[in-house]
Amino acid sequence: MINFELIIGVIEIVMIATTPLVFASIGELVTEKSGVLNLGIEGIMLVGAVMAFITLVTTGSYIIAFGISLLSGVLMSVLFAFFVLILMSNQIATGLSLTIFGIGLSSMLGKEFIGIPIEGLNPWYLVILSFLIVFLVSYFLNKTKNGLVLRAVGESHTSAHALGYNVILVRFLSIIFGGSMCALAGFYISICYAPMWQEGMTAGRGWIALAIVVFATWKPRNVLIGAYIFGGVTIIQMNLQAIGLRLPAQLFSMAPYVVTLIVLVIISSNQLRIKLSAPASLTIPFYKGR
Amino acid sequence: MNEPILQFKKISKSYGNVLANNQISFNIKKNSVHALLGENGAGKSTLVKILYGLLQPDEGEILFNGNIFSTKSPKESMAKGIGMVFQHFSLFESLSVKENLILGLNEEISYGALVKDILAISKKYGLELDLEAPINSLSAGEKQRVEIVRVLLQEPKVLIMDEPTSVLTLNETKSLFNTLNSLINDGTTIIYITHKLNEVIEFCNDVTILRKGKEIETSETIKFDSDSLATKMVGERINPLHRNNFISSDIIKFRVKDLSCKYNDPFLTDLKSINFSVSKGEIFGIAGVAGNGQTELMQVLTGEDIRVQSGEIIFNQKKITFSKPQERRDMSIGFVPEDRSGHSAVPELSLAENVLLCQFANNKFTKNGIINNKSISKYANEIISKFNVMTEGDSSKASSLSGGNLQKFVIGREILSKPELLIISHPTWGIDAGATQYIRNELIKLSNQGTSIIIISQDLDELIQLSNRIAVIYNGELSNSLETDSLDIKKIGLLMGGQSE
Amino acid sequence: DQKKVGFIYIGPPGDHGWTYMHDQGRQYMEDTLGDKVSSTYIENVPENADAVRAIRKLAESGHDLIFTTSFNYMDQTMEVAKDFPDINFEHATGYKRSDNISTYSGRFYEGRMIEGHIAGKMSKSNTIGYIASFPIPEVVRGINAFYLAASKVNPDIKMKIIWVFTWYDPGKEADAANTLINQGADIIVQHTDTYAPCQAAEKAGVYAFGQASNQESFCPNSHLTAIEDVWGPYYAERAQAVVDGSWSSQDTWDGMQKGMVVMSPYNESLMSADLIAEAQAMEEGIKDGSLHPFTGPIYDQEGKLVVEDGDVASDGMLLGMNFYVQGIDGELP
Amino acid sequence: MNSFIPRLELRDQNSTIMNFMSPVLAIILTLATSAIIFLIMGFNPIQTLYVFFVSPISTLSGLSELLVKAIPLALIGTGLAFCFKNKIYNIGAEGQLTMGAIFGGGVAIYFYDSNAYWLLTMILIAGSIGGVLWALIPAYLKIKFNTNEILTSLMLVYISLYILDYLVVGPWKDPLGFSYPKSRPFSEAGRLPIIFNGYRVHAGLYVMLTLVFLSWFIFSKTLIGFKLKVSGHSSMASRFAGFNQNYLIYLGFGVCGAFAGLAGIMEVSGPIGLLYRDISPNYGFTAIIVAFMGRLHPFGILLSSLIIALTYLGAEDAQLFLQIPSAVGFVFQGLILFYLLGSEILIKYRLKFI
Ligand SMILES: Nc1ncnc2c1ncn2[C@@H]1O[C@H](COP(=O)(O)OP(=O)(O)OP(=O)(O)O)[C@@H](O)[C@H]1O
Ligand SMILES: Nc1ncnc2c1ncn2[C@@H]1O[C@H](COP(=O)(O)OP(=O)(O)OP(=O)(O)O)[C@@H](O)[C@H]1O
Ligand SMILES: [Mg+2]
Ligand SMILES: [Mg+2]
Repeated sequence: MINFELIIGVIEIVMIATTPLVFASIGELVTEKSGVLNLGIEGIMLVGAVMAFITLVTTGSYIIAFGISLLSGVLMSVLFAFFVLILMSNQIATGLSLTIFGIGLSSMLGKEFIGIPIEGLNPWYLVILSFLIVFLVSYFLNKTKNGLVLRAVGESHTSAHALGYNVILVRFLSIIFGGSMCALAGFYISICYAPMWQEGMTAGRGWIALAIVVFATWKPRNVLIGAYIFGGVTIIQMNLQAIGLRLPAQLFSMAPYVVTLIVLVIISSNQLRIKLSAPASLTIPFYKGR
Repeated sequence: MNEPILQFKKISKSYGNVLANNQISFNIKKNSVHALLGENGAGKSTLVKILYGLLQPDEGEILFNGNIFSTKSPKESMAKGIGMVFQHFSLFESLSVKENLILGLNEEISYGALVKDILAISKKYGLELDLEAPINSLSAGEKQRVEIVRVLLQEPKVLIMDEPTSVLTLNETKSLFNTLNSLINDGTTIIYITHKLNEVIEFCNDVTILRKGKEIETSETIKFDSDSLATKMVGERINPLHRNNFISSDIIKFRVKDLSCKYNDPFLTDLKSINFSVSKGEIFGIAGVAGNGQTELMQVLTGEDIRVQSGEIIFNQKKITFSKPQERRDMSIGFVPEDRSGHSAVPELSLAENVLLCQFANNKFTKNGIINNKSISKYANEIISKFNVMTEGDSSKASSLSGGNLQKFVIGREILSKPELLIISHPTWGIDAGATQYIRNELIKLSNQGTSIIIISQDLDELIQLSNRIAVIYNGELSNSLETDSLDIKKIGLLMGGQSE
Repeated sequence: DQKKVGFIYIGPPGDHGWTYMHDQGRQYMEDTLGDKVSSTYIENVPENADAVRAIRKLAESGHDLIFTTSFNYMDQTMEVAKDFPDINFEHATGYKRSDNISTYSGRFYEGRMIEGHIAGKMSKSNTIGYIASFPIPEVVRGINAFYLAASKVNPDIKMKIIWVFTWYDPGKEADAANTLINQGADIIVQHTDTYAPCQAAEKAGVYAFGQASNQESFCPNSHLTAIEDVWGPYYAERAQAVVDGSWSSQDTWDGMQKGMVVMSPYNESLMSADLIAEAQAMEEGIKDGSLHPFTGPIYDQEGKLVVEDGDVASDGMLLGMNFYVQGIDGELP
Repeated sequence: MNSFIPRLELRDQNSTIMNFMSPVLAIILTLATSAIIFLIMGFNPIQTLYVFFVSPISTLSGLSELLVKAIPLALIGTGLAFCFKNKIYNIGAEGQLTMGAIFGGGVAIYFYDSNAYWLLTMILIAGSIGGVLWALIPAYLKIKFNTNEILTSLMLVYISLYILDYLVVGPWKDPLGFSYPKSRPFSEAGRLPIIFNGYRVHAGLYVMLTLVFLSWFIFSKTLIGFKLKVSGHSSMASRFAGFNQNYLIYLGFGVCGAFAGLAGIMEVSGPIGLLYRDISPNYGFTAIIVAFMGRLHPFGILLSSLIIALTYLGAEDAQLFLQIPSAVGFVFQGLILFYLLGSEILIKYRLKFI
């Protein structure tokens, strides 16, 4: 029953299903590393998805769709950044509001584009890109000066400011990077994964990305592990169902969440480790005059 | 050597309606150590922050080597040769020493080159560092070393040091001075901010005295002695201090017996079989170099952290080893931990609300869990008036007070309740001479009324001035106590250095 | 005077699935009745206390006939209808009625029978992948009807069923389709709302059936046919009844005979002419009553006879169907 | 980047004027922006704004609907304040709500044929207990293992939804319900009574108002409220004062869980009357925004819950009367939230134009 081809097939499906999670969580990781928690992932993903779709339908160009989708992610994150960095509004509430706004905006924009058939883009380009980005982010954060500055800003914005680093700018850029990655996840979903536009089609993947970042203890390479566990559990349970194994369905559906919960407990019990990996100034606003 | 490297010309800066710097003008000579002396809030930090580019002046200009020097950011200043070591460390706790150093550099530098530079600096100035250690595993002195190396890597022409010794131990202070001396030999100019008069006299060439935002005088330090400097600084003479009239009695109020605590934490010092006792009306001093278990001891004594392995704490013949802070307060024990911002007081809350942090049995601040706002406000106002706290009123936020005034408030809060025992850590840490003297007088008054006091402090002068007996803590062990009257300073020094008899 | 007809939608009218078809029905009604009616709708109404508010809002703003188009609006419809005895309500797929509430639904399982027949004939791997949403009678009925027909023409047929526990998650639906295909399914059947599964089938080069509406444009090379929910004539009829003043509470469960369930055009480039003819013949049989998807003997998984030989399943049994018929692997969640 | 933006300067004391003025400003800005958007979309802005803001509450029934929607939001928002004031970011109120519905609903289903006068009380108590128990899980994990409560509480939301799903599909399925995933209807004695006949606003309003008022009292007048505030500002100070940190965390989560659980069971035993999958339109998440918009002050929360509720109602009216798609309602809601959150800055800071 278990044969090589089948396993390869499962792995392929897992990779295709997991890639949007990788994009969204690597973006969120960078944002969080700079000390900002963005709960608007879902909203940005949706806007990224719809803009990609609209552009593809109107121009027929994947490249332009890709660019416009990224741009829409940038714009959404600039909005978020303006509120949390300049107006210092609460990050949790602002992020949730951004999600609501994104849900509304994407359905408004996409109204006329539901049910238009398109030629999907081969997902493997982006699957590869997702690995590339994770390794680049990992390299950037751990091996470059700017990456160090980003981590320093997330660790202590006051110290970073005192050393002459532009905290707001660093956070601004990190939020934008996070936003673009979310938009990219959206692009992937509406152009590669399930080539179509449907309202709310990201179906909660943004929230899972949030869990993955913690699961990964804010380490880029662990994002891959976390994302693949999340993506994997769903696909594996589908495979078991299809084989005809009797499964308590709800139990299986909640399994990834329970797993994250357990992983969270395990990694957090090592206090030193969480201390050294969690950005110390996460969600704390920075005011220059202080 | 006499030409000025820096000239401040009528620098003014205000925060809202507070004039922090008022037309300040003076020169700093090249290759000198120039002291900035002044009470809390005199405007010292503001002035150097302007020089360092963190703040922009409202008026005036600065000349650097005769040219107009204007800077928009610390980065720019650093590039132009101004370096600064902050009063409060600006290090990144979870990052390694190496990463912290890289962050201090303007330009990209290869790791190899960096290590070479660091080694060169370490060797030259006696500043040794473990590059891979995370900052949160370092002592205060080591952290400051990182700060200094970080600035030195930029080869500054002018080095600003804002109250560098306030967190250092004696030894660390000594080695800092050695470092600074070799920097002077290499042609650096140092701006040195402090409250400590002896440091000014022993170490600085020139001094500028600031008072309430104004420059009072700039001249060579040889012209001053401690008394005259203090007079200039506060504008009035400080009364010499008399110790309390404690006469050794047998009424033991408080006793710590064989107290040991084990933490299994690399960042904490285990306490090893600590013994001491305090009589009624006595002031007992605990001296020692920072990081030898003072914080841990304080936490056990206050009940904030009661991970006691063995031994006991007895107050009025009752075991309180595992009592909670509130239970101890109910027995009339008061505490003042060393950190006033965020520990003994909440900066964001009003003074009246801060009163509520410490409820003693006789306070009646609450009834059935409901707060009596009148009584806390009354109590706050009483502290403000009795302890000369400079503030707009009991509804001001604690953060709006200067360090010294907040310390007066925090100590007044305990004293006013007339505790039978007061445990106080670093009562005058980082505050100006006037407030220091005031607080010390209040402590003596309190002990004269029969309160026993335990003072944990790194300031040996302070302990000698106040305590009846002194013991030294070293690596979690407490020495036998010594009568202050017949004190052998050398012996204390040896004990603090870990050399027991 | 013009009658106002209101609709409550569970999703957006553009979803090309369930809500889309109701909205098509609404437009058909408007087109057919012209000036006699006007219509409005509220979309994306969640199936909770909010639904009551939305339905009430329609009632209070002068609507004469209100269609609530999702099962879980049932109690909410009851609640509002009680307070507005002069307004007529129509609740889709439910079973609670009153003087001013009718219920209506389609016998979509009739279409599943035809799909099952086609699949049984066309599958080469003898493996069918079935993507199911939630284990409710409607879905279970479809699975059983499909399997009975498929196994009848192909006793070796195997069904692999994945319950995705969502009506609507294109990504997950595509994953399920790909998983089934990977496990050897060469025909994908779906009982979820988006056309992601049929797109996945198209990409993998296997066959698929559309859902709720004709989805051929999204997967021209794999779309065999689809079961279409056609509400228009029913909506027009009921609205006309209100105009005439002849509306009364009733229970409607119509199928192919009344045109409420319609098969999309069979894909001639994929299916043989014979097979298409067979399917069309089955449609005729269903319409004239000679063919019933649940004709005995039918056994459940334990081997218990649930429909006697020669009998057809009662509507009561169909409405509450909560078992797999014999031959289906796996257990109903 | 900062040069074209006015500079912000910290105020010494929070501005009391701005406390009132900033929401007003936010609303004016929202009105202005949305008027422009509507104009662009081709709608008459005045009429549209009227439909969004006035027409939904121009009738008694509209007002009643506003309250029905605001009850759970205000209740959960207030509960969340017990966590947020202590800087404990419980974002899992939705799960606590669900558990409340499950526990309370369980009692109601067990006594489905009872008409005992105590039934409703039992149901409400069971609901709050369910919420409390669910909320204590992240509290326990945080205290015991130092686990980030933002994530644990969020994970627990999904888990609770699947539990509810399991119950209504399985053991609690209505035996007379044709296998549909929903429970038996609660008995009359298990339903929250309606306050005015013909309107949906139910006795939960009294519960909510009482608890909001009580919370205000706790926050502003009692030692417990003070402890939460101190703890939120500085855990060191809280330890110095002898406040038990862990107790405060449990308390915050417990109260929030109780309030959310109560909101859940009141929703179920009030307007809904039985258990099934989608009992809440994300009240637990929306209440987070409500709590912050209300500046964690119970009365502020009450007010912001009404504003948010109004945006839902307005969005429906706009669909109905102007055929504006529901998405526009969401966009609009997002705008209001942004403006309200953004304008808060004027309380702590003053704008300085340079
Ligand atoms: N961020 C600020 N906002 C408003 N006023 C300030 C601020 N910082 C300083 N001030 C005011 O400026 C004056 C000078 O402050 P500064 O920090 O320069 O004093 P200092 O001499 O360094 O005091 P200390 O010895 O306590 O460090 C103070 O009286 C204070 O009122
Ligand atoms: N945000 C602020 N608003 C108003 N005044 C301030 C503010 N921050 C600081 N100050 C004032 O600045 C002065 C010095 O501030 P600083 O923070 O250097 O004091 P400190 O370091 O606590 O005092 P010390 O030097 O005794 O440790 C104080 O007098 C204080 O009143
Ligand atoms: Mg100072
Ligand atoms: Mg200073």
